[in-house]
Amino acid sequence: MALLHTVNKSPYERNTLESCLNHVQEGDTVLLIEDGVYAVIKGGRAADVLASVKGVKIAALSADLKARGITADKMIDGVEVVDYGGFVDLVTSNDKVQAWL
Amino acid sequence: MALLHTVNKSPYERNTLESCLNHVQEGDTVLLIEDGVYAVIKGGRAADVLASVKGVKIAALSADLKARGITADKMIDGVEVVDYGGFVDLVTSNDKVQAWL
Amino acid sequence: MSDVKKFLYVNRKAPHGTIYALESLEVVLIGAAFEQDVALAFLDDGVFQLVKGWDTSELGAKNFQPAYTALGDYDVQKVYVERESLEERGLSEDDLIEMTYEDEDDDFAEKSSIRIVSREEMAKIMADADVILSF
Amino acid sequence: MSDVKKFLYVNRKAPHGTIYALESLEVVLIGAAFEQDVALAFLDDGVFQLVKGWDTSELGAKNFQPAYTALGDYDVQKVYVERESLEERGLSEDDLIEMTYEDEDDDFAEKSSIRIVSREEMAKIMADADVILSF
Amino acid sequence: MKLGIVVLEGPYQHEASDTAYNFTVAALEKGHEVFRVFFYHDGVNNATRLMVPPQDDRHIQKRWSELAEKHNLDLVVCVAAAQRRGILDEDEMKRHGKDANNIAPGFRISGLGQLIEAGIQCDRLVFFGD
Amino acid sequence: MKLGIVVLEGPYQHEASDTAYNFTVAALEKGHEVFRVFFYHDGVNNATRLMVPPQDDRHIQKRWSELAEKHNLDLVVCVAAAQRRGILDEDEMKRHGKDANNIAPGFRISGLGQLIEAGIQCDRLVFFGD
Repeated sequence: MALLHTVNKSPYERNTLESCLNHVQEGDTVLLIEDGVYAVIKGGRAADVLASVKGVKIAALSADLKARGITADKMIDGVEVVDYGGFVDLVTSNDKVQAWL
Repeated sequence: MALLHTVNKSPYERNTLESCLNHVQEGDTVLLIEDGVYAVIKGGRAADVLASVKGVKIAALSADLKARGITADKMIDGVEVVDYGGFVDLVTSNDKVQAWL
Repeated sequence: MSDVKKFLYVNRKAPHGTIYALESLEVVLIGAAFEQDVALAFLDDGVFQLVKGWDTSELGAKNFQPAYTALGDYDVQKVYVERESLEERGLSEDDLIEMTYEDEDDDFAEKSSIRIVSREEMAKIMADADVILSF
Repeated sequence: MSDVKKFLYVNRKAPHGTIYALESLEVVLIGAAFEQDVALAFLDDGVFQLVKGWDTSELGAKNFQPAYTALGDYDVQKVYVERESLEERGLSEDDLIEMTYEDEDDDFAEKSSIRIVSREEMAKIMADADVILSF
Repeated sequence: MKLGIVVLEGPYQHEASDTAYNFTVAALEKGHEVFRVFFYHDGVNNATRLMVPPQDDRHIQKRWSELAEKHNLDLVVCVAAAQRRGILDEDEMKRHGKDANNIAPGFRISGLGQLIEAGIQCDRLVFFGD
Repeated sequence: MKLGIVVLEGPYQHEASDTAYNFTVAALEKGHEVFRVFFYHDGVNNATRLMVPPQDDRHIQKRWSELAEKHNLDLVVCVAAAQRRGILDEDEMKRHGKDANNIAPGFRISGLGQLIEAGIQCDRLVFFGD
């Protein structure tokens, strides 16, 4: 019963990512969208939090990364970049979706 | 040049109160409104943050406290409760207002 | 598709500041008519939705707290509240409204719908749902 | 009332996620015609508004980054960016767009409008303004 | 798969409305069935035909209406949320004695039961909000 | 004192709109002059006369309109923000070839200069938003 968790808030503004990571289970996927993608910036405080998560796939939406100028060289390792089609695939390949609004 | 700072976000959801408190100066006033009033609950983590502030007046809007069931006995000491008229007085008695949206 | 699905309403936002709490509750009330397996989860600022003693007269908005209390009449029997979320906010179960239902299997005894659960249990509750409605 | 007032635009929100950044910028552009003393402050997630290299084509929204660069043409010369906000987010001045103005008092030399300031200085900048427009 | 999509925020103010649209387009391109898009909370404001965005920007209502026409999508606006916020079709206009309506082609106003039904019928329900 | 008030969020969705209203009432009761209430971002959605809230709830548009009439308040809706979101008066309706308008009595549509002017003219400017 794997879950797709979407996080659309900046980890520097809200507790959303933190709360999500406190509730993920092994095998789940966390997809960062909208302002949620700011979590992947190398050297940022939120990146440390992300990097400490084990057994969970972390993905980020390419449209939102690009819109914010977050290029590959600015990102931490271990984050899979997906386009909207990849977002759809994550929705269908997991059993359900929890949106951390 | 005293400033009135309004904070309308829950300190458990956003960094707004923290950022505000990092920018207040002695003689300023912080007015908690809307979900910002949750910061005054005794025993809550945010209350410790509020209690550590020195030289700054802390006020909270009565309409928002009441709507949320935060009665006087649940509040930390040192918070002045004001009604909307008191909010107006704080606006006019300070030189300007910074809304921490 | 005629099977009963497990619907989980996840409530993470404080009441009044935004309409998320109120309009989520309206879905629960309508959804109760659909004979699904319904559960409500309150975590993060969502736990503030259940703090008792609202008085919205000075604010000038509608007090929708009675609707939570009425959920038992709509056969909502499972209300999960996260302990860690309460504790961080200086709250305990005593601060919450009473929510009850009549247990058909126990001579219609009135029982509390509220179940305080740990963060770990909350994660399992989410994992166990068929459909999550996130507000 | 004909005196010049110090207008400070305080930007604390990330771009794209909400319209606050874009519609705040539109106020600055219009406000530039009013001959007041204008300064912009970027702190907290507001610093993300100045990160260079936006490409909004895949998102399908308008790229309004060029308008920030054009602020110099509107005689906006003071853009304060909080150092602590940058650092927490893994950013430095090198990650930001260039914002320049022509200094009338120095033979129209092109100078950077961006001034990286400490949190303490930012607090003083707020205290020193006459009117704060908060977005 | 059969997908249900829920939009809780209005156009331009929040990106949620854009993400939901882009997700819907991608789902259709992948050959999935979009059973329903349900507009709730401020999401109902996506459905006004009166919006006039700047010419160099996207037209959020039009692109939903066009997508609905092309793929025969069911775009449902919650009636209670719509009434509160002033989104009306002709029936609602008459019923409440108003002198104008503003709903765009391709959207229909209905009850919250349509959201529950989507939850029952769909393989996946995806929420977009603030 | 002369006060300017800015509302950045729409009705019902956010409390900002309520707080701004209650603040305005209190300021008038205290004898202050409210120079202008400026509606921007989703705040423009407070100005639609098409809203039909539940009967046991407040009517956010009506109470602004009534307050404006009683105190001769200047309620200004930003034209650019209003166009994006589908808030139109009769002039705007004609100009953009739309078939309906929805602005409520007591509100007028104008430019962002009105906000700057409020900043210049007022002793205090107070923002309400998300």
